[in-house]
Amino acid sequence: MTTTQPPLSILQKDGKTAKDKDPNLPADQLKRLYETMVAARILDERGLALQRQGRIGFYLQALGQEASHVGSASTLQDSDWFFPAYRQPGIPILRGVPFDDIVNEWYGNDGDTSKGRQMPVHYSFRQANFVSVSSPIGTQISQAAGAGMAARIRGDDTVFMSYFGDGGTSSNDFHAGLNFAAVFKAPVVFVCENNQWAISVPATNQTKSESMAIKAQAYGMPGIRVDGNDVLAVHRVCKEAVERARKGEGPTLVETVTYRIASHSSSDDAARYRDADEFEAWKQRDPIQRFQRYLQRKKLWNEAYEAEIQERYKQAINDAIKRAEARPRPPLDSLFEDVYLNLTPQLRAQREELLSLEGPESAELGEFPL
Amino acid sequence: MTTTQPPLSILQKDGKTAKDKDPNLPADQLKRLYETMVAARILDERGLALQRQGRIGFYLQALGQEASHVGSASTLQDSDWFFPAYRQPGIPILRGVPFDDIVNEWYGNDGDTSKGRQMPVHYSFRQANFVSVSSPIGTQISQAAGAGMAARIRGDDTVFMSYFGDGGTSSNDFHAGLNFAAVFKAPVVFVCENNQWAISVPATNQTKSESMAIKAQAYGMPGIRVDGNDVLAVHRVCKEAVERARKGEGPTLVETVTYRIASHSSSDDAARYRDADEFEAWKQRDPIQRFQRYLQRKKLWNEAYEAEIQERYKQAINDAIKRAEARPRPPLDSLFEDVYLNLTPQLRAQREELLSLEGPESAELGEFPL
Amino acid sequence: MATMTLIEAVTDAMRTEMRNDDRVVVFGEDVGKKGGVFLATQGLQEEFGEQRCFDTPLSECGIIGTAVGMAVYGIRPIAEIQFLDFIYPAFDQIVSEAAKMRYRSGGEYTCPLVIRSPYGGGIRGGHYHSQSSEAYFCHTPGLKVVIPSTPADAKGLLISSIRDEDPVMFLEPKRIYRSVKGEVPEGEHVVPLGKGRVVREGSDVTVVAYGSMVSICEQAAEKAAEQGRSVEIIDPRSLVPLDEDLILESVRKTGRCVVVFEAPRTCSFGSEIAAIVAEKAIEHLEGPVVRVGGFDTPFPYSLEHLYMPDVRRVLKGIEKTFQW
Amino acid sequence: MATMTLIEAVTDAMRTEMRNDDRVVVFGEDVGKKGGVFLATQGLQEEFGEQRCFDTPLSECGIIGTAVGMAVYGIRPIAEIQFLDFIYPAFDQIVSEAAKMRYRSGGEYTCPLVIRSPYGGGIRGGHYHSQSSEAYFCHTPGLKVVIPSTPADAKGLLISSIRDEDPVMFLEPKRIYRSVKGEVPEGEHVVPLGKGRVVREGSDVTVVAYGSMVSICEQAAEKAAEQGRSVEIIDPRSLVPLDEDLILESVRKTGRCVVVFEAPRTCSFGSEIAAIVAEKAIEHLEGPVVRVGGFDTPFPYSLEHLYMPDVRRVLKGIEKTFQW
Ligand SMILES: Cc1ncc(C[n+]2csc(CCOP(=O)(O)OP(=O)(O)O)c2C)c(N)n1
Ligand SMILES: Cc1ncc(C[n+]2csc(CCOP(=O)(O)OP(=O)(O)O)c2C)c(N)n1
Ligand SMILES: [Mg+2]
Ligand SMILES: [Mg+2]
Repeated sequence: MTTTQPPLSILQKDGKTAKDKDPNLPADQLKRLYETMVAARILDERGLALQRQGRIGFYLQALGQEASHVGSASTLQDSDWFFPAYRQPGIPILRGVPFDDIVNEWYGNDGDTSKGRQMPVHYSFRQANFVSVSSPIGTQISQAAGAGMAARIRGDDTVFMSYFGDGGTSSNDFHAGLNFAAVFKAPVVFVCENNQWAISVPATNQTKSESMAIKAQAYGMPGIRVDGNDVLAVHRVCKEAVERARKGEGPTLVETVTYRIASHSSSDDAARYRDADEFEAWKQRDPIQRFQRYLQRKKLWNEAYEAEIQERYKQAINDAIKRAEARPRPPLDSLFEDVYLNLTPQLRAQREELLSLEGPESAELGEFPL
Repeated sequence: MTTTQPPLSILQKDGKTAKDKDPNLPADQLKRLYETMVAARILDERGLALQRQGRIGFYLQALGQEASHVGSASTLQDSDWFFPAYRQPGIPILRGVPFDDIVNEWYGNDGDTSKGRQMPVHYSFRQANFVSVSSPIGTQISQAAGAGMAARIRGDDTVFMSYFGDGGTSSNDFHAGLNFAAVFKAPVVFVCENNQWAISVPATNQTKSESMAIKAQAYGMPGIRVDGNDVLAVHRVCKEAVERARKGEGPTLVETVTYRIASHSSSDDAARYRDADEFEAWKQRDPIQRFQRYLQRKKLWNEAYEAEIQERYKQAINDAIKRAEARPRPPLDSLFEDVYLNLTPQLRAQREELLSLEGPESAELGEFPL
Repeated sequence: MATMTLIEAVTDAMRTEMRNDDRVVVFGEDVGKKGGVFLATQGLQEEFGEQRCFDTPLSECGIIGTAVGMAVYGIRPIAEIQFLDFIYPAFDQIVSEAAKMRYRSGGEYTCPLVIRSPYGGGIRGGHYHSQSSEAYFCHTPGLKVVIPSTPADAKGLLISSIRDEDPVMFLEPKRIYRSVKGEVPEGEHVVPLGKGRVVREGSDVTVVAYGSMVSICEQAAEKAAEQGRSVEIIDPRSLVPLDEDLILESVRKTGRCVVVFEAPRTCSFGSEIAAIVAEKAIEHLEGPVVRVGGFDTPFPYSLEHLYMPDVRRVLKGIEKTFQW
Repeated sequence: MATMTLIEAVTDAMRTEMRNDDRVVVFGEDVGKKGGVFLATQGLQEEFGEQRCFDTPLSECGIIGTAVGMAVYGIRPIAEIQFLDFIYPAFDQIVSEAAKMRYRSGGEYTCPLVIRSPYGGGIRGGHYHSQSSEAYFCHTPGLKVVIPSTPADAKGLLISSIRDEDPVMFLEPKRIYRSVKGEVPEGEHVVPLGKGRVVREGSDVTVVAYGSMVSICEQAAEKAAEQGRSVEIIDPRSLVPLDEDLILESVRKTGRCVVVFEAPRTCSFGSEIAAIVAEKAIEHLEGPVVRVGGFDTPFPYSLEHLYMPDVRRVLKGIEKTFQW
């Protein structure tokens, strides 16, 4: 267990790899990782821009954390499941979720897979085994443990990956989830994306433990620290953890050490509470640039390729946005669907009450401040 | 930190001490420890007997765990505070709480300091800084952290000791309480009495961590394992932890490794789920007998002394029981007191409603099954 | 048909469904070898093995958090919470997750699970082993809330709850776990959720009661009959969804309504019944709608028998509806 | 007097009491340097230092658990919960500990603390940043529940809450944090808990409303006046303890009652008002008691404006009370 040692790195700043550490992944896999990270960043740029233009209500970026979630998620099979948080936009992209589905969610329109029930970036993609994101921090952690227990009971060899931040380690569900997973040997990889901040609270005030990974010892499971801006290192560590899980050897806690380059969300201004030097230092460690230099050395990257993928994703996302904007809100009576499988008599009556109202609907309401 | 090493012991089976480890406490202090442990055991015997005779509704013993709580609690000053669980009967005795106060609580009579509001052994002794015991497991842990934070804010040098079991380490409040205590350097000693069982669940199924003490690493605080049936070892470890806390060096987690000799409570029958061998082995390590042999070597114990203290405590407890049985229930309108400092209009009306009822009160209700 | 206690009927329902559907698993604190502190799960681990009936660490948060994950993944968890008083560490998972999973995901993910828990007073359990907090769950859209008052209903409603596609709070009146006995059909026996039961017909006043209060109200109705009052008793059986029509029909017939429950009064299920009646049947009322409940205090120990509604208090409540 | 927004009045109250009483401390997630996500604690850390206004780890359980310990020990914690939707990890500490400390210890230990939290919809916060769960707390004996609707009340009620000897849930209608402005007395300003406010006098129908619903009801009352209906609006301000007399007096006068609130309907505070009226003023009623609330669904995002009661729905509710 490398819980308190410096996190494992493979990629150096110049794109070389630490001695003997190059995993030599196949070219198409390397390009898939790269393109997914690039696409995630473009998506994030467009998302924030739309929010700034007042076209969507809220946005939350994963800027600087692309290697952390793309590197880890890419170690799963399609039949494996995610219990994600809200800062892993690369996962649906990796799983081939159409940009329309992603963007429709931002607009909460009638094409939204979750029917306009949640704020932007709280996705649900059943086809991708990407379980509905919820706002309360940490709740997905014990759920992942439970899903893992269920798979064991059924004899399935599904592996589950759950994401949360440094702040999430303080949640009730972190404690319960890791404990249950260890006691019941659930096939789960817990990925703690330690981006150093929980809104305005630095990780050093979140806990006095030597690392997040060391917390694994409280549950008797392996805990591993890895450079979260190094997609190859993340990939390697998670691959091993996934294999262990699939072999029935139980859960692992992986801490990806990274940094939240963006403000917490479109409602936040990190400049109010964050040191510019720290921020600048981390900007130098950009995970996409680092990986790009590696690919360039491998002759898998050049400027033309970059231009091509930039154009491809921008086009695809912009087209999706155009289509999303043209769609209406979900229909009025969808308000009463999905509370239960079937409408109760009470809900039926309440629906009638709403449908029978005359006169104009109230105007749009306020702004979201967080 | 001795988190996973064998727990620290001082007292050997024969009453000798491990080389150079005898703390050579003053004779009166040794006797006070011993007498408190003996008194606690007598109290527990009487408590269970009364329950079996149907004279009180419920009881819960600390049999075999006397060294753990008496050894630890005795390291505090009178101005220090306890956030206890329900298995530390020696603490009120140590603090000089009259047996009447203890026994009145069992009866929930009009002499009960908590006015008959709680089941037996859920004491509240303000004079002893012994905070009201609640049933929900673990809640006292984060409260102790908060009280410690408050003392720091006020500049008081109070130290706080919080008790909980092996089961309690799985609670939300364990996680939150230890984390907050470490982050805010609260002067708290967390005593985990690992008696190997949480009702019918063995500690080995409670968590897969190597020990309870190692969980301290998740919070960046010292975690220490100690032989919980060795009053001198417990005393020494806790004394150091208390000193650290008082000096402003923050909290400690102490794991006292002990055994629940009794069934969980008067409603439980441990024979249904517990191995007789394990139980017999632990009976051999009785903390009172071990300490007795030590005292005997020191010429501080003989049979006459034993007879005297046995008699003294039995008498005192029996007298208290006699007095408690003669007391009536708390008055009817006490039902509405202490919800708030003052009665609300609603409560005043509800009290009137109850007082105005005619006819006989309903008969006594059922039995408590747990 | 066999004669069973209410708790035996609960066990029987779980056994039946575990035989029927191998996705059904049962877990919680002490439910395995010990068979639960009330012995509701006795024999299940023996019959179905440790994979399908198992003990958990002491964490309600973990019990329900993992149950939600299991349900989302596709098995059918029955989670036992040892006493309803101890459910609060799991409250977030219940109200924020289980209750909202279907809605927030637009129906993509669902959460069919059953949370079984003994609730209510009358066993000298004091402050923390006696509470009736059904109202918290009734106030949470997305949850169903079911409370049986007879062994046959316990079995039939629990089987329906296990088969339900949504999360169900199945609250068991522990006071009558063993004191109420009755005939229970063997094997398959289903009582649908959302259908109330007329416990006793009457014409002067409607009493709505559930759980352990039903038999108290039956006793009160006997006494009231002696005084010439004809009492109709309705047990809604599932509080959510509620058989409003059954209650309203009865109140329209009798013109009077009393609700009897153990919980504190403010924002209780008793308040809900009163509100429904005041909104939908007020023109038929010939007296005030009366709530006979616990008081707005925490649950006591020594004075439990005064806290809980008894025959005396039910009778007084009934009388009140005749004094306009 | 200064003109302030509601949130400025909240800050002002804390500042005033922190100056007054050095036992008062403020903490929660992001309340320090950032000044809170809504900026309610802005300036407090600067003025009072990191000992008295500080950030916590991300654990509501820890925030309230430590607050209970602080209050028991003798200081006066004000704990901010970032959104009321996120309070549930702390639910156990609130309902099992804070609410019951005085009672269960026979008055030996008390728990005077304030839990401040923004609640309610209207800011496009969707599912998890909009809920109104006051009923859970109203149903919990031992807690007081306070909701202001004007800046002056926000200050005066918050100061009373901080000085109160019992735990107070102080719920702030975030939708009107900045949209409502008003005169607020400087320095010491106390509005007692348990006293409602007549927002507008009227003779035909009583509307009970609190928080952000008050101004909606005022708009509706204007419209109703145009149609010849004279509406009396009552803001209870503290839901527990409740100024029942003020409401009952009004209903006895008008003979009609509507309650307006944002929460789901079942077992809501609206149900409670209806139940009180149905129990104590039924002989004065000339129409049904009508609840205009949220629906019994989780809170939506895109259709928020339909979920929340608006002028249209309040007017319709008022009309209903005239149709017997
Ligand atoms: C239970 C809960 N409390 C508070 C919040 C408000 N909140 C949203 S994000 C956040 C910080 C999360 O930090 P971290 O876990 O490190 O994740 P990151 O945002 O850095 O990815 C907070 C406090 C919440 N969503 N849920
Ligand atoms: C939150 C909560 N869940 C369940 C219970 C029921 N219960 C009472 S004691 C106990 C076991 C406690 O075990 P442990 O913490 O090891 O303490 P011990 O009894 O061994 O001293 C349980 C499950 C409870 N009191 N509180
Ligand atoms: Mg973070
Ligand atoms: Mg134990």
